[in-house]
Amino acid sequence: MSDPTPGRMTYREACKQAIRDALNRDPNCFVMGEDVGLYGGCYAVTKGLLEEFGPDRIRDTPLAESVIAGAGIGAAIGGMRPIVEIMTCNFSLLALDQIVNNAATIPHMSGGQFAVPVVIRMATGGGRQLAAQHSHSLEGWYAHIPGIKVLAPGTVEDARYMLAAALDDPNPVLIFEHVVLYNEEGTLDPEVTAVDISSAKVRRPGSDLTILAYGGCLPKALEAAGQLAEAGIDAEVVDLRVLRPLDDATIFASVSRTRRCVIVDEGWRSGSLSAEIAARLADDLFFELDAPIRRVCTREVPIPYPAHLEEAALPQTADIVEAARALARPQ
Amino acid sequence: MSDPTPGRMTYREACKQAIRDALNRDPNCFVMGEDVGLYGGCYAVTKGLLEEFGPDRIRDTPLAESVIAGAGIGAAIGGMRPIVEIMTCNFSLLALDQIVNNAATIPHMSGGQFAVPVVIRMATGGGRQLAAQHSHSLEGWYAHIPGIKVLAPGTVEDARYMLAAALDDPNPVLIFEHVVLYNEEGTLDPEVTAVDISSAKVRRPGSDLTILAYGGCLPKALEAAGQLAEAGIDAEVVDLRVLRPLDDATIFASVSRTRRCVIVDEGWRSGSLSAEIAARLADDLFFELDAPIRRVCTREVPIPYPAHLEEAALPQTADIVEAARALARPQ
Amino acid sequence: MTGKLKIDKEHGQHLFRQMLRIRRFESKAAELYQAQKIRGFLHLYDGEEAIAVGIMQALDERDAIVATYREHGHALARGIAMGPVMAEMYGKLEGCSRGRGGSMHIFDRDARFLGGNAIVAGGMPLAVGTALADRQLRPGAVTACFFGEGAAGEGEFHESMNLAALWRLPVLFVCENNLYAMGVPLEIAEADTQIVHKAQGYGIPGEQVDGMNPVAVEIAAQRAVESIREGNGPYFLECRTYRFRAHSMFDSQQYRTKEEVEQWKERDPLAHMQKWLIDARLMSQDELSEIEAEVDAEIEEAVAFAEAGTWEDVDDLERFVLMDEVPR
Amino acid sequence: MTGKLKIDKEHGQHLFRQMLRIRRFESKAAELYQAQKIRGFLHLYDGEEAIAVGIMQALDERDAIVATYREHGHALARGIAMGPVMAEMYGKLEGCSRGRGGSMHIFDRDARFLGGNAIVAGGMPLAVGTALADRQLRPGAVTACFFGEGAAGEGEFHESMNLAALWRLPVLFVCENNLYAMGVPLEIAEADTQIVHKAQGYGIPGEQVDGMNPVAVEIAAQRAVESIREGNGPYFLECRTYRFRAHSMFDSQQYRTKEEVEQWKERDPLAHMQKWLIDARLMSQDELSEIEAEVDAEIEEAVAFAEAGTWEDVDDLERFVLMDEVPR
Ligand SMILES: Cc1ncc(C[n+]2csc(CCOP(=O)(O)OP(=O)(O)O)c2C)c(N)n1
Ligand SMILES: Cc1ncc(C[n+]2csc(CCOP(=O)(O)OP(=O)(O)O)c2C)c(N)n1
Ligand SMILES: [Mg+2]
Ligand SMILES: [Mg+2]
Repeated sequence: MSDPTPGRMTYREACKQAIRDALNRDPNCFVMGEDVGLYGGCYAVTKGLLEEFGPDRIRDTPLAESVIAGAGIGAAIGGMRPIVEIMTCNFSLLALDQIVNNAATIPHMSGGQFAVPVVIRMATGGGRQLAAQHSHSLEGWYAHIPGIKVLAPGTVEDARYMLAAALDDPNPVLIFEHVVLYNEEGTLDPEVTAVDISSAKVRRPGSDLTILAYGGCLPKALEAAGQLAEAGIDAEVVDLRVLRPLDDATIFASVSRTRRCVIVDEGWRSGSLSAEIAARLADDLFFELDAPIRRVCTREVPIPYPAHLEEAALPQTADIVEAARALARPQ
Repeated sequence: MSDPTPGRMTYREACKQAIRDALNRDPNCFVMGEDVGLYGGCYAVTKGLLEEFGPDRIRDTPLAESVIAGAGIGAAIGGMRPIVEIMTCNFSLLALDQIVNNAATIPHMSGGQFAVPVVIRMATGGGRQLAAQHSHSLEGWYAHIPGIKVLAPGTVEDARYMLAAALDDPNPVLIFEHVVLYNEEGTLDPEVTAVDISSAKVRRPGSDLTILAYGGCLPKALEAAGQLAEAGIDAEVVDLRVLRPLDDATIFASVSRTRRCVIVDEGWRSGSLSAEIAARLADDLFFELDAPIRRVCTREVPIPYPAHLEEAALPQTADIVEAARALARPQ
Repeated sequence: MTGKLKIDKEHGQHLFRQMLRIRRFESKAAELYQAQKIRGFLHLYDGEEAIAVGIMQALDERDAIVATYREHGHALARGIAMGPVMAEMYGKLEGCSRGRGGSMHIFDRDARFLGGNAIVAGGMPLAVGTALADRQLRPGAVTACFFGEGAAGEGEFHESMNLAALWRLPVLFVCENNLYAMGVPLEIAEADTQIVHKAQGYGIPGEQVDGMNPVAVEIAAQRAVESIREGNGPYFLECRTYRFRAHSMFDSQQYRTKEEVEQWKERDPLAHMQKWLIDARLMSQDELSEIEAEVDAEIEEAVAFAEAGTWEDVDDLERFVLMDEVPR
Repeated sequence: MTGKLKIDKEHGQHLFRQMLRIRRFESKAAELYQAQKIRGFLHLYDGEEAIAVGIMQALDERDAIVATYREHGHALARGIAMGPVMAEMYGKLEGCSRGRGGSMHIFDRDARFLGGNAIVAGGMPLAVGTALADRQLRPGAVTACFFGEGAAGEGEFHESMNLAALWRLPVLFVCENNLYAMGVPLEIAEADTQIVHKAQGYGIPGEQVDGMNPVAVEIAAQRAVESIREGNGPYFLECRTYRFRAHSMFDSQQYRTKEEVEQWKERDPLAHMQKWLIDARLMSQDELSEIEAEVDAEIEEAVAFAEAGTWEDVDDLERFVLMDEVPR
């Protein structure tokens, strides 16, 4: 935040401002998670907030993902608005029972008597050479579960404003922040003070094909679109933003216009969210597609540590460009 | 097993015989899990085996899914061939860290130094009015994870012989047994004494369209094919059997012949395995399909208790018939 | 049956009536299960009634309850009307969870009854959370969290106890130690079979209580709740008990002997309470008959209510998967 | 530095050399991290060397080791050659895990070194499993399972301890209690900060050991391993220690004071051992210089080995996702 441009900040700073705002706005809102306090957050998102808000609002927990998530869910049922931080989605596997069997079921199973307005933030994704147990992209996997909403802010603006919308939502909302985005910078539009958490968004209009992407792959998709433009291919980039429920309307509108589509997804290819989108498109736009849908996903391996192998495993800009070119100019 | 027909038995009995065989064949094979011993297994699969093999081979555990799975994984690394029973896949959420972060990663991450030849069996599926926390179908979800194999025996034959193949496999293999199948009867072909765990299988040949199904939905698919036959539609039913890795060859061969496909999947529709298959078909058979692929999946709700609502939530024979008819005779 | 609590006629009869309501309600439920009016899993509480009834005496309106799949007794003792509980087990719209949860998932917002949870130990983290909310929003309120001794095996048990202890949260942990988790006897499931020791390992005050005696349970619960309301953090009660029936309706009970069951039945809390009240002249035979008749009538009415109930419209299947607002 | 163990010149110098190897190896690693030769997360063991070195003295070939992401010290003390460990941190094919695991995932089949596990407490269930296998296949073998005190918060810790205790499995649990889990001081993470109590809650014999003293650790480990090999089931050592450096390379250490770090540095196991050996005339200045020179040479060679290493072919990316056979 030493940058002089007004509204210019990192994704990390945007996340922090969002949390600060939420805490100032609602006395029943608090943060809990591993190392959110004294350490300042594993990715420094909550740095300084303990000093600012004290230990009742910024709660350092033991290492115990299940009770962290579960207590957040219980506190939400009890009337609070917890912002739970699960340090990274890799550890969220330990909290899954609480999320799937409690957060996602209680409103429906109780016949609508109880809402679970909890927000669970987690870091996600690879690209930092953290190897197989620390590089999962599980947001698409969570998007399979009815009863929760799944968000993937891919821009500084979304990092800044999605949290407020998530806290206003009466449902459990999971927010996945991609680890490679924290240092990305962007400039906030002073006109915008809120975002919705229901729609996908066209980040770059185009007419030749649609690239669907989200989170950590969004910058890669935009970069790919830039390279494609140089090659005379006008790609539209749609930021999915909300992974559950998917905004079919925006997605379909774009693809039915361009009639060609590349989906970029950092999940492992088989059973990734990209498959769901491809299946929907192939179904609803069966007679409108001019070419098969292409998916650029993570290779089906535990992510390896060395840079060259990790790079080969994860979706890269070049892969997107290649997939798009193959589509746009069929052999 | 009081049935006089030779080779005629229930799916449950087939599971048990498979386990008995495995224990007799290999002294390093043992069973561990909740209530597998004194109680005889939550679904009575292991009934009598404690008496037969003793408590070192049939190990009752505390309620502690994570260490049950993890100890099985460790024992496999140590040279044993454990058959781990996680009572139902609903509880496997508590064991997910061990499965995803250890079983699935260690062979690759160690550079091939260690294999994890563990077999994890679990009951899956709905249809018994057990409500939202006890009716999950998570096999398709697990099929997203590289490093494991996922099986779904849908016939008595597969229940009888898949286990041996799984134990012979050097990789972690998850076997999902559908709760509604345990009482189903079938007759074993005396000629067959083994099955593979790599291929899908045509259970009913047909020419007008392909119905892909597995596990608890296989009988429904076959029933639907019967009803369709009466209406003059000749449906081929392909049993997926192996959910990871998928047998594309068999699936594609069938669909490229019939040019129409219905996929039946008890997972929630969004992000289900059916989406992956639909995406692959739409991609590889883009120019061969005569109609959009239809998916018959579970509605996106926590499964409710009352029979009429549960029935409405889960895929039913009538839904398959309807989807197939709409495909086979396009308006 | 003695204790520091003075049991007058009214209170004695109240405890007895509550236990009787549960016993007979469940006996009816078992019958209805055979008749296939109730489906799915059905876990009965016979023999354990003194615990739910005893604990509830110490709680009041502001308090919350988190229970397991074996929770009909808790729901009735908490004061949820029998009709909606029975209708829930039928799966009728008039059930307390619109019929969607069934036997294992009784919820009641007005009673702060936060479910029936069918995952062993799965309610414990939740209870820690409601207690955290209550400390800020409802000072003095307690969350009573019930679970079986089988839950002690699960990691979630420990994580919950530790957090509750660390943050001194107002949770009353009630372990219903009936010696078996399905067919697993405690000795083969826990290295240390004194569950209360685990609480003490987190510095949580704990007691072992005779779970076959509602008065003993009530006394302990009053002490525990008082301590919690004073801000001393969680409290743990291990109530030693026994279930007279099978784990659920699918259980051939190979894992225990008939003799053991019979021995425990001699300690039947209901029979003892009845005898004690009559011997102590706190209840006459006529009063007993009257209570029995009233309970039977209540059950009959509940069954009629459930029978007369309606099925939720299939078109509403997806309602409440996502909520439109937080109910207040 | 005393104990029941008789420390002769050779053994004393051995312990010293092992600790020095780790200290200097890691100091080199930190340098290489700055130079971006090593990437990802890097967790150093400075200050804690006495534990890995002390424990390994009690183990032999048949035993297995399960460690955490902070495991370079364990790998070296176990006897894995420095070259492959360094090459692993470079991500080179010649690394002990083909370079795929990096710093957090050192595996070595010959040494029965079952990883570097980057999930807190995630190795514990695994260790219970290898111990179960060993009891049948390698009687007398022990699995030594290392973890930080932070692991005690996780449910998996408890599930593992309970099962190991119940089944009397040959596991040596070694808690490296360095008082912090990342930035979380033990007091705010555990209701009872004596981690050893948790073991005792499962009836597992446990001791608190001075983790800054390799001889004390070795003595305790010998006692523990003897007990385990005799078939008495698991044993728990809580080694009190401190890490001199940051948690990983991204850590501004706001959570502790410089004074605290300095105080602990006065107890540096390496400096103390050196002084003691020299004072007791078990090591001369010349011998010290020689050891230092040898260690430096070993490190230099390891770095050269890593530098000369090759990158795994990208075409092999998917190799071993599924195995073709169980390696023997
Ligand atoms: C996590 C989990 N594992 C297993 C089960 C299956 N199950 C249901 S009840 C039960 C026994 C629980 O025993 P206990 O906690 O002692 O309670 P009790 O039934 O005796 O009241 C088991 C194993 C479950 N519901 N949840
Ligand atoms: C399940 C899980 N939660 C969180 C983390 C992130 N994390 C990595 S190391 C660490 C601290 C662990 O502390 P401790 O167990 O005391 O070991 P130490 O690092 O002090 O050696 C944390 C929280 C993780 N790796 N795994
Ligand atoms: Mg019990
Ligand atoms: Mg530590």
